[in-house]
Order: sequence, then structure tokens, then C-alpha cells
Amino acid sequence: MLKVENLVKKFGGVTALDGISLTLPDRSILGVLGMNGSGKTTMLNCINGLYDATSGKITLDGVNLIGKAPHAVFSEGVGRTFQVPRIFPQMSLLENLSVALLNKGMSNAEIAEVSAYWLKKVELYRLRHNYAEELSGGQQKLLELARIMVANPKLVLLDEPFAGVNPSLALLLINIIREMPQEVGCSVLLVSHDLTSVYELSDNILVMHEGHVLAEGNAEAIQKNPDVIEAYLGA
Amino acid sequence: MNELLLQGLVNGIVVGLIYALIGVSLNVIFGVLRVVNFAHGEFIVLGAYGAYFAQAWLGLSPLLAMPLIFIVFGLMGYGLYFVLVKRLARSNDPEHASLLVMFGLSLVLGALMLLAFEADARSLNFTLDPPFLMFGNIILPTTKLLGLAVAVVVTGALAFFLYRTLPGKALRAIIMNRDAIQIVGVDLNHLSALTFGLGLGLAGITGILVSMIFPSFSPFIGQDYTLIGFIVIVLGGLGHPIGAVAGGILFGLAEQTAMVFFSGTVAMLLGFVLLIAVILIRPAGLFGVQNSR
Amino acid sequence: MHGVELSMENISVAYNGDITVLKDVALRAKPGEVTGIIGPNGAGKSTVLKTIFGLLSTKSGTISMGSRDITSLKAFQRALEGVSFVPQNRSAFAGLSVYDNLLLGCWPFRKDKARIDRAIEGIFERFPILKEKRSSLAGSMSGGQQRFLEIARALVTEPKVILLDEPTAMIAPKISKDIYALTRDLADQGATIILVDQNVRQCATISDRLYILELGRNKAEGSREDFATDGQLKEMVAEWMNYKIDV
Amino acid sequence: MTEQTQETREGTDVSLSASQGSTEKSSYIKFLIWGIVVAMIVAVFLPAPFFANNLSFLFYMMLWLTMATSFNFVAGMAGYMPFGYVAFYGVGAYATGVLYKTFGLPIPVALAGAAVAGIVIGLLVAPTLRLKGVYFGIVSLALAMAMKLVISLMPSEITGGSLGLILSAANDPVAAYYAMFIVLMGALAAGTWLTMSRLGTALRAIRDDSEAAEVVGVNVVATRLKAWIMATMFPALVGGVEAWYTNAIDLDSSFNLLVTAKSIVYAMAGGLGFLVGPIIGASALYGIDQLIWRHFPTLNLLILGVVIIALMLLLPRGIVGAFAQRFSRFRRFIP
Amino acid sequence: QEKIKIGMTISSSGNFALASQSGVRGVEIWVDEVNANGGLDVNGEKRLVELVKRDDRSDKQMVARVYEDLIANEDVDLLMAPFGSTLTAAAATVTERLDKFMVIWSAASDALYSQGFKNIVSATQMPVSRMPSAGLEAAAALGGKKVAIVNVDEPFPAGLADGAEAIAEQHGMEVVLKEDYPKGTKDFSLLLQKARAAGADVFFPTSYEGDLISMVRQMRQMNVNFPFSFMVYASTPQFIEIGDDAQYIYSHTNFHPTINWEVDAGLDREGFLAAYEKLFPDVSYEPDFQTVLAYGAGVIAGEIIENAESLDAADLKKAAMELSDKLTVLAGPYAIDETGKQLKMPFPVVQLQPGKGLVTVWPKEVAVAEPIYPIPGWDQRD
Ligand SMILES: Nc1ncnc2c1ncn2[C@@H]1O[C@H](COP(=O)(O)OP(=O)(O)OP(=O)(O)O)[C@@H](O)[C@H]1O
Ligand SMILES: Nc1ncnc2c1ncn2[C@@H]1O[C@H](COP(=O)(O)OP(=O)(O)OP(=O)(O)O)[C@@H](O)[C@H]1O
Ligand SMILES: [Mg+2]
Ligand SMILES: [Mg+2]
Repeated sequence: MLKVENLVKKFGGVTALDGISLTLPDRSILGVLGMNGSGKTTMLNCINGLYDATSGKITLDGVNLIGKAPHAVFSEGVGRTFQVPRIFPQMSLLENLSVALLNKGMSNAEIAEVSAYWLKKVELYRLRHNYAEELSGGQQKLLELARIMVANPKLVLLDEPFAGVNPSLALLLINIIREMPQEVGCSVLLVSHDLTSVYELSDNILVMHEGHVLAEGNAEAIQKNPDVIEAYLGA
Repeated sequence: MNELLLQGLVNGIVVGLIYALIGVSLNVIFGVLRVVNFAHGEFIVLGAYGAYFAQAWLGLSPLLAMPLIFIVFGLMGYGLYFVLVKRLARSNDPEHASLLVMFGLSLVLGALMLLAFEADARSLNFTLDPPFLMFGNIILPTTKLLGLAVAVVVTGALAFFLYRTLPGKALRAIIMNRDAIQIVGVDLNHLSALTFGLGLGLAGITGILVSMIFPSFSPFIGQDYTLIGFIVIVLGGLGHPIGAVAGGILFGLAEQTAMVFFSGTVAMLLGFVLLIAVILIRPAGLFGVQNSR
Repeated sequence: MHGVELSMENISVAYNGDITVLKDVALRAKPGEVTGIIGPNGAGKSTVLKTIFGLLSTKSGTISMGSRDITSLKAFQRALEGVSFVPQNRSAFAGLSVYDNLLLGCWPFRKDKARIDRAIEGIFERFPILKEKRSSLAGSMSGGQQRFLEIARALVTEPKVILLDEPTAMIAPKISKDIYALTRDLADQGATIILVDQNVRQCATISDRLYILELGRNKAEGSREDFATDGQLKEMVAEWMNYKIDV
Repeated sequence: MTEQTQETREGTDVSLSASQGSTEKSSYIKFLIWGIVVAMIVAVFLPAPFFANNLSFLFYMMLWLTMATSFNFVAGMAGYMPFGYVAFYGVGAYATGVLYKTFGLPIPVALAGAAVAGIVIGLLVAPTLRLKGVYFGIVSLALAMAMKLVISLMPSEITGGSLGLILSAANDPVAAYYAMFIVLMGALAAGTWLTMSRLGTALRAIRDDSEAAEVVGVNVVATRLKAWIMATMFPALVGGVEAWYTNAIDLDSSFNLLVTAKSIVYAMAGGLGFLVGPIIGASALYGIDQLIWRHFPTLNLLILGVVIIALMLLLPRGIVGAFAQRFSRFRRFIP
Repeated sequence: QEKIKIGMTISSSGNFALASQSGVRGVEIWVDEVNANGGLDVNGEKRLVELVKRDDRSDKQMVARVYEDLIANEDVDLLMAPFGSTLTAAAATVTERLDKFMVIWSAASDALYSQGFKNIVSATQMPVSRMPSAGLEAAAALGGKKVAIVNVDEPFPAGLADGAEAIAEQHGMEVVLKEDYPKGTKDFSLLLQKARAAGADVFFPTSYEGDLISMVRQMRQMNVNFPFSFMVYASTPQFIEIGDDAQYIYSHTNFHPTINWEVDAGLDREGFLAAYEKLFPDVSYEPDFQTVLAYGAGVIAGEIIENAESLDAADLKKAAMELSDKLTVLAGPYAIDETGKQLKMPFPVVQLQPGKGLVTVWPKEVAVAEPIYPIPGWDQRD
């Protein structure tokens, strides 16, 4: 279970996160909506250690994550994707996946096996020897997802997984994400502006606004919430 | 000792400003265009030779030669941009590619100067009268004061140009986004070439001033100036002329005051140590924006 | 705003000399209309826009504005001719203030102080948020605000042709709606607009004419009516909209 | 429909067909090619002292192969460009000289000392690894200058002062030649390990995108440090062996910037990031340098400069890099 | 008839380029002279001399390689050394290993001759430790009491500075400042002021031309005056060319119109000048002391070859020893010890005086003018 308490992040004079709290139970999906600049990406960055939080607490299954370097947070079982995919362009797809498994003490055969499994799952297996830079933008998003999934994470942070992805690939992504809590046993924090998929996938939805939580609830409640309509959805 | 220290401080500022001048012209090329001009020192030396021959053949005093050198070097820079620099933007690591091209150029220029001017050290036969001014017990050579004035004027003008005028802003915008600058209708290559020309023109002028202040020059000393230029920029922060001035003065002061107490070797070592210390504390330099890269 | 017809014929484009990305692509965009381009990732949509704007050189084919052949013009010259472009990736100058970004947008008429003031004033009226943030650095604004700035910067010159590459990707629904409304509005005022969008439904809704691109080739095209009536076209789009992104 | 998109990708992608049915073949072929290259190097250099009367040519060729290869460890594999690379070379030369001449230790021990000295200096300057791009390069250049000054400030009873050290008592060019051969083999082995091992995978990930690597569990600082240490050890050894070979050590040539410059140029000419890059680059350019020097003695620096410029403008990714780009379907076979 | 091949390197670039190129002209004059006379007389047959020149870029690595190449591939019979102690040391390790004889014309480091090299001979260059003696002797005689010695941190200047310190103390002068500075130093004003603040009346910087030129200019800019300033290279045409600021500076040279040794081998001054004029009409500078040293070394090499039983290194060295103290060339009298170190070839002191140009002022035996002491201050000149 991920627990964020009163998370604050300031950049100089700008307060990007102004006391965010949330809990994400195991095997569930939390959708995060919010206006551009409301602090969604910043929150992910704080959770996985890319930014040092100004104050607040973050724990995963009781283990403190604050102050840990990103690679240490990853070892705690937290994987994330980026808003703009960040793959290793000059490495093959298989190698891309193997990077996430370097410190897992797995044999080469084991690595090959999980890698193959996940590449098949995201339908990139046939391209496994290609360099990642040869993939289309949407495929890069899939690769990025597979790259964290091979490490069998407890918590997955997804930043705009559907942005710029063509409909068919998006459908594939949605299906994979939907199955993740059950199949892999992880929980998912899903940041996206794509309302349909957030509504469809999330067990619970959080709406952020100017660094704080504006509303929380299920899809229906959110859609009806006048604050959310005013601040985010538009009339 | 106190008097010597005072003189050291004054000297540090003056020499620092000359270092700054070297940095300022390099900063136009390196800080703004991101071309790692490893041949900068050679251009500076070439400027000194320009003044030398302008004096020998045309009877021009080095001061009068300045505008001439500026124009000639500016045109040369404009042309060289298209020959050497333009293609680099397409390489996958333009900064390091430019470093190597410019290193090659520095070899070529050094060799050409050697062929043309031979290996002898030369010196401009030029003195301002009176040769020095006394302020109490502090002596300031007139040539250094002149250099100081030019450094201040050039830096100010450049800062105004880059931060207050539209072409200056366009220029700074080039490294922020090469495609976008074309989107707003700027002729990227023309503007970049002008900038390169400006940088080399300033290098030429710097060469004249530097050779009046550090009197002797030969085809091989370019590297020293290149190194000083880079140190000044890295200390002060990429891109901003004021940064170069701060870096130059800091470096000059450290070196000259250390010289009061220690040998020149120790002083130079302390200069490098200062550079490394500053950079480790403020990785983008004194005036650099921390997330500039 | 007086648009002008923009057309491209038999356009082929390659990266690095040998990887051909566009093959014989043809396209025609009329003034006062939104011309939409849809297609899967990697189909070459962005490449089409970059080619129209002149950031990539063509292997063959012609691009014309009205009756004028602009194939050999460089990107900045096309900008001066009245083409403006909002690329898919970030293009605001992160280290310059909002105001300076707009000022640079006025480059084509940089000598005309009065016109610059008028143009920027006009923009501030249309985008109050930019006026509010006029002296903030562009890079310090959120993604959506930067998108606004980029679009605004493209509009200061009152361009004849506007190229928009996925203007609403990663943009909050509320702002997306505004952007689509603005797009429609600009077309209605007479501009020629080419819109590339992954959001097929929206694109199909506001476009007067729709092109489908696949594998660097024209796959289909038609007016809004065609897509409503022609069974085959309808099916093609329906297939696209199988997965519905809505706003 | 998803299937269909996959199919269509296949059409646009030139390199796709090559990958079909070649599960592990590519890395096998890669190994094979690399093995052949190494075998050729051994075949050329191992027996040479028995045939060639001009040892120096081959000795310096090995020297540059080693320098370029180990430069590739930091530049090609970790993405750093230390202009001050010569510092390690110089420190190695001096460590060897001082240990041998001043402290009377045998040459092999002195050389081991040089390697240690290189590593120690590498560790000392490790904090600069957090600098990026050209900043790192320039600071490392300043470090090299500082190192030279430090040595010049040391008592001349130890370092021989500004004259330097003359090791004529150790004169044994053939032994020094084989020492260089061993160092070269070590560098090639280290390169092989860096490329093929997990450390190599981590390094390449860091080079491609260090933040993304950090996020998927790579300890960027520790990994870079490992590559850095390897990259500092070899030039120190090379400097030591060279000192042994020429028997003369002095500040100017031990800290000559051309050493860095040539290491960079040779490595980049071949193609950074590939094992064979520095090999091809160093052999080709060193050969050219020799030809120029023989036939145009007074023009050599001029022509060398022109060659560098031409190379960077025409083949910015180096010989191997250009090949890999032009024939991208083969690049996975290039070691 | 098979030619005698003599190999050597020149520095086309780098620190030593200027001196090295000056030197090679001297060697070329000698070769030209020998060949014009039909060659050297080797065991009864006249053999022409061929000079095989290569470039070393002032680079020690290069030197080792080139000397090996010269011996192995060009099959040279003997070698002339490159310029300077550093390069010469590198070359010597090769010539010793491959057992070839090498004639040194400009390597003054004392340490070089204590390495046990068997086949080297410094034909014309005296060791650095003795070089400053004439200058400091003059300074002491004229009344100098406090000496400031500064040097660039390079082997030759550092050796001179160390020598100067010892010699100054021998002459009862106090060394009030001895300091080195790194190569690449551009500004000397503080160093000059330190010397002045230390109360020095004798300023003895040892460095290469460029630095010395800068120092003189900055002495004027900073109004720094010393009663006696001695600069090693102030006698070179390049230095004198900088104009009025060069006046009054003391220096030394072995080549000057007023220095005329009783030459018994090779050309005398006039002959040498005529040959230089003929061979190098385009070179903008007159011959300097490097040219003369190298020329003298050539002449002595020729004498050694003609007197040796064969061109083997050992025979040549034997002949060189036998000729010791028996020859005087343009550069002066020749005498060596068994390490190959030069024992004679003294350097008289000269001063650039207004109206007179460069004149010899010390030692008294060869002096043609009175030294001007103290050097007039900058504000007392017109
Ligand atoms: N590195 C940074 N330095 C300074 N300010 C920052 C930094 N990163 C983010 N911010 C600021 O923090 C705020 C939140 O940004 P963040 O990227 O988290 O928004 P977001 O919710 O992810 O928006 P979007 O939906 O557009 O991606 C913004 O005002 C942004 O300008
Ligand atoms: N700089 C480049 N170098 C090489 N190939 C490129 C480059 N840019 C794009 N491509 C290739 O060109 C093809 C078309 O790319 P383009 O960006 O036009 O697609 P798109 O339709 O805009 O896709 P998306 O919907 O993902 O934005 C793709 O196969 C892509 O991999
Ligand atoms: Mg975000
Ligand atoms: Mg696109």
C-alpha cells in the first residue's frame, strides 16, 4: 500500500505540491486528473525519488521512500513511465528490458524468459532485436511499460500513457493496464488527461488542482463534481 | 608587503578584465552558438598579427587597426560558419563535434601562422604616453587602462545587444530550440553566421588589446588564450557576458593575489583549484542558470 | 485573416537520405477550412507538416501556396510568406519570457513597432492567461500554458496558413475544448488550417476535409459529408474510432 | 486491427527483415567479428620484434590503440569527454619514473604503481563526474594542468625538477614493447568485458538516458565510477610503459595536450561506442599521421588539422558510426 | 661515391621551433661548405655529406621514433642532436641503444652528461651550470649586490637559474628573489614588482624570448628599473627588433662582430656571414648564436669524421676525445671531457647601447665598449 501524507514540493518560490495526501491500496488503480501544471508529474517525481520532497511522508508498505535515490526506490518495487517516453534509443528492445533486471540477481535465461513474456504481451516481440529508436512513439510507450513490468513491481506510476498514441495501440495499453492488478499483483497510479480511459480503468479517482487535492471519488462522482467541472472538465 | 598586495588586487582586476574580454568573445561563440571554439586563441593571435602587419605595411596604429580587424575577422567568421559550423548542427552530438572541428582548425591556423610568420616571438611596437599612471603608490599602465575600458564597453554593448534587442533575443533563442527559431521566420543560418562573425571580430579586437597588454606573441600561444577563455566562461556561466566578466575578475584576482605571496606556479595552481572548487559548488558557474542543460 | 490555398503534389521525403517516409503524398487545404490529417503513429503526419513548412527537403513533388510554387523556399521564408507552424513537440523558447516569445513571433515585421504592439495586445486579449504571465519564463509554465503560448506565437503574424500538430496532446480537457474552438474560429475567419490529431473523433468533428495517412501514403480522403455518407470511408473512420478518445 | 498496425510497421521498417529468424545470431556474429579483430591485432604485434627493425612505429601504434580504446570507455560508453585525459598518462609516467629512479623499485613494480596512481587520481577527481558535457571536459582539462603544476612543485630530488627523469639504466625496448602489448591486451579485454557484461548494459543505458536508467534501478554514480576507474588505469599504464620505452620523462611531453587530442580524435574517427571504433580510427589516422610526417615534414600539423576537420564534417560519427548509420540493418553485428 | 649520411630533426612547431630552425641553418651552411669543397676526406677518399632532416614537432616521443627511423631505415652514419636537452636525452637513448655517434650542438643540461651515455659529444654548447658566469661576474664587478632570479619552469631556464644562484653567491652577491613561473604566464608585472620590492639591483630572468620581450615592455609600463638587467636572449635579432625598449639590456652571445676567435677549422666570421647570405637570402633574420653553435658543431663533426678510423661510434668518440683542446671554431675553443661535456666555448657579455648597437662589454679582454651602468631609468631616457 502506498501512503502519501501531506506532501509539499517547492521550486524556489513556486509551490508545485501544497500538501497532497493519498492512499493507494494494493492491487488497485488510482486515476489522477488535474489541470496542466497542477503538480501531477511533480508528485510522481517525488514518489520515485527524482525530486526531493520539501516536506511530507511517502511510504510503500510501511517502508519510507523519502530521501531515497531513484534506483533505490526502484529496488523497493516502484516503476514509472515518463510523459514523453524515455527509452534507451541505441539499445535493442531486449537490452532495454534487461537494464531493469541488472540488479535482480537473475540468470541470463531467466532474463530472456521474462523479457520475451512481456515483449509478447505488448506485441513488440518480433522487433526484439531492433534498436528502440526505430519504434514509433506509441510503441516506445509500450516498451517503456514493459521495461518496468519485467521487474515485477509492487507499484507502477504511469504518466500520460495514452498521449499521442494511436487508437489501436491505446486499446492495447488499456487492456494491459486493466489486467495489471490481478495478473501482476501491483497497484497503479495512472496520471492522464484521457478521461474515458481513466474513468474506465480507475477504482478511485483523484483530481488535483494547484498542488492540492480538489476532489476524490469514483468516476461518476468526479464527473458530477461542480468544482471539477469548473476547474478541469470545462462546461 | 601591503603595498604589493594592494597592487596585486588592482592587477588582479585589470588582468581579470582582460581575461574576461577573451571570455566574452568566446562566450558569443561557445555560450550562444554552442560551438566549442577550440581555435579561439589562434584567432586572437591572428588578430595580433593583423595589427602587427597593419602597422608594418599600412602604418596603421594598432588602435586604428581595430575597426579594420573587426570587419575583416567578422567577414571571415561569416564565411567560416558556412564552411565549418553549419553542418555540425546535424551531427548527433554537435557540441563535441564542434570541439573536434575547431581543434583541427586550431592546428591548421597554428601551422599556417607558423608558415606565414615564422616561429619568432613578435611584439607590437606601440606605447601609449604616458606609459603609466600613478594613483598614490599604485601604478597602472595606460595600455591596461585602455584594455579595461574596451572590455567594459564591449561587455556592456554585448549584454545590451543580447538581452535588450530583438536580434539578440533571437540569437539566444537559437540554442533553446533550433526548429522554433525558424518557425518565427528567422533565417537561422544567416543569424548564426553573423554571430560567428561577431565572435571572431571580437576575438580579433581582443587579440590587438591582449598583445598590447601581454606584449609578445607567437604562433603557438593560442592555446593559452583558448584555455583562459574557457576557464573564464565556465567560472562565470555559459552565455552571459556579465558572467564572463565575473569569471575573469575572479580568476585574475585569485591568480594575482596568490602571486604576491607565492610563486607564479603556485598562483596558477590556485587558479585552477579555484575553478574546480567553484564548479563543484555551483556546477553551472557563478552566473549560470542551474538547469541550463 | 485571408487564407490561401495550400497544396502539395507527389511529395516524397526521406530521412538520412535513404529512409523514405513519405511516398507520393498529395494534399489540398482550402482557405476557411480545417483540413484534418489522421493516421497511426509513424504514418508520416508530422513529416507532412514539417515538409509543408520546409524543415525537411523533398525528394520529389511540389508544394504551392495559391498559384505560387514554394517548394524551393527555406523554412524561414515560408514563415515570412505567412505559413505558421505549431509542432508536435515543445517549441516555446524556455529561457525567454512569455512576452519575449511573442515578440520573437513578430520577427517578420520587427521594424514596425506599432504593429508589434497591436499584435501582442490582440494576443493578450485572446489569451488573458498569457497577459497575466507575460514576464514569466516560458519554461516555468505548465505544459498546457506553454501550448497556448506556442499557438499564440503562431498567430501574432496573422498567418494565412496554420499548421497544427497534435495541439491538444497532454492538454487538460477544458483547455482542449478551447483550443478546438479557437481552431474552428480561426478557420471561420478565413485562415487555412491543417490539423494533425490523434484524437480522431474531435478531428473528424471539426475538420471540413479529412485525409487518412498510412505508411507514408494517402490512404483515403474526403469531405465531412463524404465521411458521413460514403460507406467505405465511414467504416474506415469507425475503425479508427473503435477506441474512443473523447473530450 | 492491432495486428494490422504491427504488419504495417514492418513495411516501413528497413531493418526489420534482418532481425527475422536471428534470435541470438547477432550477438554471436558480433563476438566472432570482435574475435577476428583481436586475433589480427595479436598476429600483427606479437611476433613483430622478431621481424621488424622499426619497433617504434608498432610500439606507438599499440600506444594509440590503447589510449583510444580506453578513452572510449568514458567517452563512448559513459558519455564523458575528458579533455584532461592526458593527466592520467602523465601521472603514470611520473609514477613509474619516480618509483624506478628515485625509489629504486624494479620496473614491473613501478608500472603497477603507475596503475595505482592512475586509479587514485581517478578516485580523487571522481566528484567532477557529476558535471555534464563540455563543463566536465573543461574542468578535467584544468585538473590536468593542475596536476602538472603539482608535479612541478614537488622537490626536484624526487621528480627530477623541470628537466625530468632519465631512465637510461632501464633501457630495454623489446621488453617495453611487450609490456605495451600486454597493456593493449588488457585494454581490449576490459573493453570486451565492458561491452558484453551487465556493467556494459548499464553503462549504455546511462549514456542513452541517465535519468531513465536511474529510474529503472541503475545506480548511475556507482556504475560511472567503475567505468571511470578502468578508463583512468590504462592511460596511467601507457604513460608508464612509454616512459620506460623512451627512458625520458619530462613535464612537457608527459602532460602534452596533443595526447588527449589524439586519443579523442582517433577514438572519434573510428566511432565512439563501438569496440572496433577506436581500433579502426587509431590505425587509420595513425597511419595517415605517419605518412604525412614522412612526406610533408613541415606541413604535418597543417595536414593533420585538415584531416580532422574533413573527417568530422564528412563522417561526424566516425568510420564505423557512419557505416552503422548508412547500413542500419548491419549495426547490430558491429562489436 | 657513397655519401656520408647525417640525420637530425628540426622542430617545425612547438616550444623549440625558433631555436631549432636557427640551428639547422648553421648545419646546412656547413654541409654546403663541405660539399662545395668536394666532401670530407674519409680514409683517403672524398665523400659528400647528405643531411637527412626530419620533423620532431618539439615532441619527445617523436624524437625517439624519428631517430630510430633515421638509423634503421635511412641508414645514417651519425647524427646531429635535436635542439634542447629534453629532446636530446630522448634521442640519446636511441642512439646509444643502436650504437650510433651523436654530435650535440644545443643541449646544456648537466644531468644529460651524467647518464653514462658513451657516444655523445657536446661540440659547442657549454653546460648550463657555467653559462651565467660571465654575466654575473660583470654584474658583481660593476657593483651589483642583490640579485633577483626568475625563470620559466622549463629545463634550460631552470638550469640557468640554478647555476646563476650558485654563481651569484660565489661572487658575494645576495640572492633576494628566486622564483619560477609556469609556462604560459602572460603577465609579469607583479613578478617585476616583487623583484623591485625585494630591493634587487641585478635582475636576472632566464626564459625564452617571448617572455623576455613581455618583461621588458612591462618593465616600462610599470616603471620598473634595475641598474643591471641581464637577459639570455636579449642579443638575438628578434629581441633587438622590438625597438627602443630593448636598449641597455645586458645579454651574452658567442657570435658578434667584435668577437673574433682565431679560427682553425671551418669558416671565420666573414666567410660564415657570406655563406649565410648566399644560402638564406630570404630568411628575415640574421644568424644568431644558435646558428653559430650548430655550425660549429657541424665543423667539429667534420673534423671528427676525418680524424676517425671508421664511422663506428666508438671510433668517432675516440677521435672526438683526441681533438679536445686542439680546435677553435667560429663559436670558440673546443674541449670536452670523457662524458662528452663541453668545457670551453665561453660566452662574452654584450649590451645594446644607443647609437652603438650591440657591443661587447665583458670580459675586459674582448670588450670594445664600457658597460653603461646603472641602466638609466625609463623616465631618464628620451
Ligand atoms: N524542475 C522544475 N523547476 C521549476 N518548476 C517546476 C519544475 N517542475 C515542475 N515545475 C512547476 O511545478 C508545477 C507543476 O508541474 P507538473 O509538471 O507537475 O504539472 P503536471 O500536473 O504534470 O502538468 P501537465 O499535465 O501539463 O503535465 C508547474 O507550475 C511547473 O511549472
Ligand atoms: N528524425 C528522424 N529520423 C529518422 N526517421 C524519422 C525521423 N523522424 C521521424 N522518422 C520516421 O518517419 C516516420 C514518420 O514519422 P512522423 O513523425 O511523421 O509520424 P507521425 O505520423 O507524426 O506519428 P505520431 O502520430 O507518432 O506523431 C516514422 O517511421 C518515424 O520513425
Ligand atoms: Mg505532467
Ligand atoms: Mg507526429
